[in-house]
Amino acid sequence: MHIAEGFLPWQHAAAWTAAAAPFVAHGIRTMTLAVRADPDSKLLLGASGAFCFVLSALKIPSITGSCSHPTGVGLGAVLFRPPVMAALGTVTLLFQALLLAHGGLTTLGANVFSMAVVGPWAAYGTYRAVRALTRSLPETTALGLAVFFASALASVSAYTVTSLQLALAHPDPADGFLGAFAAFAAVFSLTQIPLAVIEGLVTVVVVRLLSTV
Amino acid sequence: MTGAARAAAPALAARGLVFGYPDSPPVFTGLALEVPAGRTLAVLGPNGGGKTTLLRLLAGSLAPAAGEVRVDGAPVGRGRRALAGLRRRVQLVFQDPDDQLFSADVRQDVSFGPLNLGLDPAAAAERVAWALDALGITALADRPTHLLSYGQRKRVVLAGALAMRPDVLLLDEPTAGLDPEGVESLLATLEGLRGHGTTLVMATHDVDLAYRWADRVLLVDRAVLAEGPAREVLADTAALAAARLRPAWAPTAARALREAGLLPDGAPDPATPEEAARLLRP
Amino acid sequence: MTGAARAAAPALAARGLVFGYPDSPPVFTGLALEVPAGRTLAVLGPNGGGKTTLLRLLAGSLAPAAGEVRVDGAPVGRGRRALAGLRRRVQLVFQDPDDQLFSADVRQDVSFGPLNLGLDPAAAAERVAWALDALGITALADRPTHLLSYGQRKRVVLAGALAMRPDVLLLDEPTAGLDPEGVESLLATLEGLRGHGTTLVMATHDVDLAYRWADRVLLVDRAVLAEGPAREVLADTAALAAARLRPAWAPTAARALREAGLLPDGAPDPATPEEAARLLRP
Amino acid sequence: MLIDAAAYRSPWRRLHPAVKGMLFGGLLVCALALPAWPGAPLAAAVALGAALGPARVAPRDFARAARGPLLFVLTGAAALLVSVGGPEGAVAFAPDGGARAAEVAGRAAAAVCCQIAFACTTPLADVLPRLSRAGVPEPVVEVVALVYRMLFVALEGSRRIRAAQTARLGYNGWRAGVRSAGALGAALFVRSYDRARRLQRGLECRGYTGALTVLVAESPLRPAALAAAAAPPVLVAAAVLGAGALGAAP
Repeated sequence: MHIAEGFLPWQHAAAWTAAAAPFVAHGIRTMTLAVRADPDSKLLLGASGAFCFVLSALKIPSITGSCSHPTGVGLGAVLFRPPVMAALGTVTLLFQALLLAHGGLTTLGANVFSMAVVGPWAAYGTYRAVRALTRSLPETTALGLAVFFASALASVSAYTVTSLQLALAHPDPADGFLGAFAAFAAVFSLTQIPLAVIEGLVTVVVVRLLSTV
Repeated sequence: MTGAARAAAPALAARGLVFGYPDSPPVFTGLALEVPAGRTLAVLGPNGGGKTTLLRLLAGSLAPAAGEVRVDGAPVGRGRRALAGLRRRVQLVFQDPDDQLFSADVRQDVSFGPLNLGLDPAAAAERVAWALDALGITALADRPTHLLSYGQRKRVVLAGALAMRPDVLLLDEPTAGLDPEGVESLLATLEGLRGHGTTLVMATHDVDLAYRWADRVLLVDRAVLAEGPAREVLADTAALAAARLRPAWAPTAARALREAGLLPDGAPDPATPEEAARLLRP
Repeated sequence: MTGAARAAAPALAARGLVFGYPDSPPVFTGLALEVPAGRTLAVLGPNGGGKTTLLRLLAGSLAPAAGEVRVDGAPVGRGRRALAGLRRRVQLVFQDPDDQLFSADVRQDVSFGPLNLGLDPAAAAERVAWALDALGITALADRPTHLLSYGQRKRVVLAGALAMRPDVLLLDEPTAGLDPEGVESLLATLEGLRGHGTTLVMATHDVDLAYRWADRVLLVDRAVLAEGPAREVLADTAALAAARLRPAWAPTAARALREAGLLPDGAPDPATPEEAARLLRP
Repeated sequence: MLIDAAAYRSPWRRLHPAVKGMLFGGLLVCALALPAWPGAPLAAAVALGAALGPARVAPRDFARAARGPLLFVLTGAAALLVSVGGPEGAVAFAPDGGARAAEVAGRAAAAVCCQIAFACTTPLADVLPRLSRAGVPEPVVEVVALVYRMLFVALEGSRRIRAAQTARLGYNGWRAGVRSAGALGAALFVRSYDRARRLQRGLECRGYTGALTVLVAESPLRPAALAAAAAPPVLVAAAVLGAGALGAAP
């Protein structure tokens, strides 16, 4: 879920850009160092970025029968690690804004924060935690559970952050931030929670297939 | 549908097909065609002339802006159920095998369609075994798909389509990238399918191949330029030129030999260079 | 190197090439070949016979386990500088254009090679303009790569190689996926290059194309099966069969016509079906 | 890729990206920073007029590009209409919610128009090589440019795989859909890596040793053009602020 251009007051847009900046700068530094150390990794990073973009443009089935798009954040974080995802996710979001008008340019910082910073870290943390908790289970089950929760929670946490950003920007005049957050969360959770579950299932299929190759 | 009605109606037909991609001139503005059941049709034309588009329209993979596709005489709707029904009957094999292999091993990949048909695992396994056998690749069943050669991948993809037991098989440039040996073995497989009554449609720009293989030929360049028995249409140099194709060796040789009195009137045309050369020997 | 020495040594030669991919049987165990300067060579063979591997060895894109490649008589080393020197002289165009196009627009992409040669921007721009003109795609210069058709992308890749002004151009299946019109226009372009003295090598499995285009032919199936003038090698049915290829129409027709006394002994073989048919007319 | 295709077709493609950035970026600032009424509709009208007029973006393309973000704007603004857990009950219409929703929606819709007008006239191929001049590290610029080229190849591949899966009833039902989408994701990942390896091989033959240097067509940035592009936003700002001052005067 991308915040459209102009939906955040400029002060908020600037603040979220500042909040995302250190993570993106760190990601870009990681990427630059990797490319300097091995120039050939450029092509792999390019392919990975293209993969992230196309992944987020995939249509996945949804309960209502219509189709929706996954965030791809969970899979990306598991495959590429959060710091690289901060950079690749920013590139993906920039291209989505300029090629598809999904998300805006002034709101890029806010979208990066939810989908390229919080989402990947949530996915990565969940993945590590579930792996630690399921050490006694058979490998395929443990991996499946970890990947499912990582990608579903990444999707849920990204939308929660988005709701939070919207609530902070447009607090309810009667009961302030909390009321607005409840309103935004209610509107978007109806569509996002089932989607997160489906994205989790699809990601499990992807990782299962990749681990057999 | 009863057997009698089925024999009467063409296996596949289209009427008044209109189609265009966004941001480009229309590809077809009222295309019509008919493929009789159990026959082979070659769709010939230049790149960008709409061969692939036509196959995708016939397979329901693209929706025409106007016009309709009929299978066994019954129009195909655009609803989910109608399309699912169409896909049980008509299967399209794309040019690049890598676009159609997405499972880890050959058996899994071929079983994809049958399982989606709702078959139980035993029935699906039977279909897979049959399709692998029909293509002579039973030995590949447990091989990972990414370790196969190009020719092998083409056969696995064909097996995947066959496992759906379609009445009509549409093949987009099936010989592209195959070496002569691969082409021969593909043609032998298609001959076997035809023996089982499958209607076959092939898009190609190889005029000699079409001449050798097809009962009927459709020349397409953003419209149907000619349609008829292969030997007639492919001997028509003007029609070929209109479709930006070059005359093939086989029909040219046959006509020249006939004019020179070396090929009796009723005799079949020579299909290979050796056959033609034999006719020249005193 | 002086002009005289250059004329004497073959433009490209290989001796005792040994090569294998990991985890599979060796592809070549001592392959040798020579391409005279300014001539055209067709490398023919079945899929998996090593055509692409051979071109990549010649272009320095693969390192042989043993043996050496010589350009104008001088052996090519494996160091960075040696390879850079080789790439000024020998350019390889891959079959799939998407393997070599990386830039957003055509002009940018074609300028990549000249800039790698160390040319300054003005000289590079001149090379780009010349290469685009040689391929008749000046009008595409500002078009984005991703909006080009397959045939257009093939030309852009060729322009990218030409802009390096190579002495030797290696082409892997350059006609694959092109329609007859595209093939004709490619052959016309190659004819122009040949007129400028470029040595051309093409891998293909189209025997008729090789017959029409090449001065010399190399039949390869994990070893050199035959090598010599195109008209001789391609008329040798046994050698073709050994390379798992089928006799082509043109040489078969020529031989049959000659045997029937319809083609004078010194006369050139007919290259197209129309030319052969004309000879049959009384 | 509707927006991308429109950008290459627009006669404004030849203008320096900074000129278009000045015009539409300036209008975007107007939409966000000026009083929403009449700032937002005025900025939107000027952006739309420029895009559909001299830049000749097809109105149908513009509308299709704007559909998605405008849907988000409307849904998001709808949430401002209600108040949750207030004294009026669990869910109730917020007092003056209509005015707030209209203001937010108006600003955002105008901003979306400015963004799409820029995107529909400025191909990314013209912007990306200039990023290094804007201070982005060279390796990152090269990776971003590669992403741009490779995403079209990957997108085309994903379309074809999906069509092949659909032909074999891969999206017939929910379970099959999840399985097929997963298989598609995995196939795309494998292909992306394969693509990178093959491109590396192909570029090495063209003399690649680590730098993806290309010639970028020079289009000089004329100060006059930049000044002309700055005029509409300045005029919009002056008109809105001037009208505000007049309205405030007794």
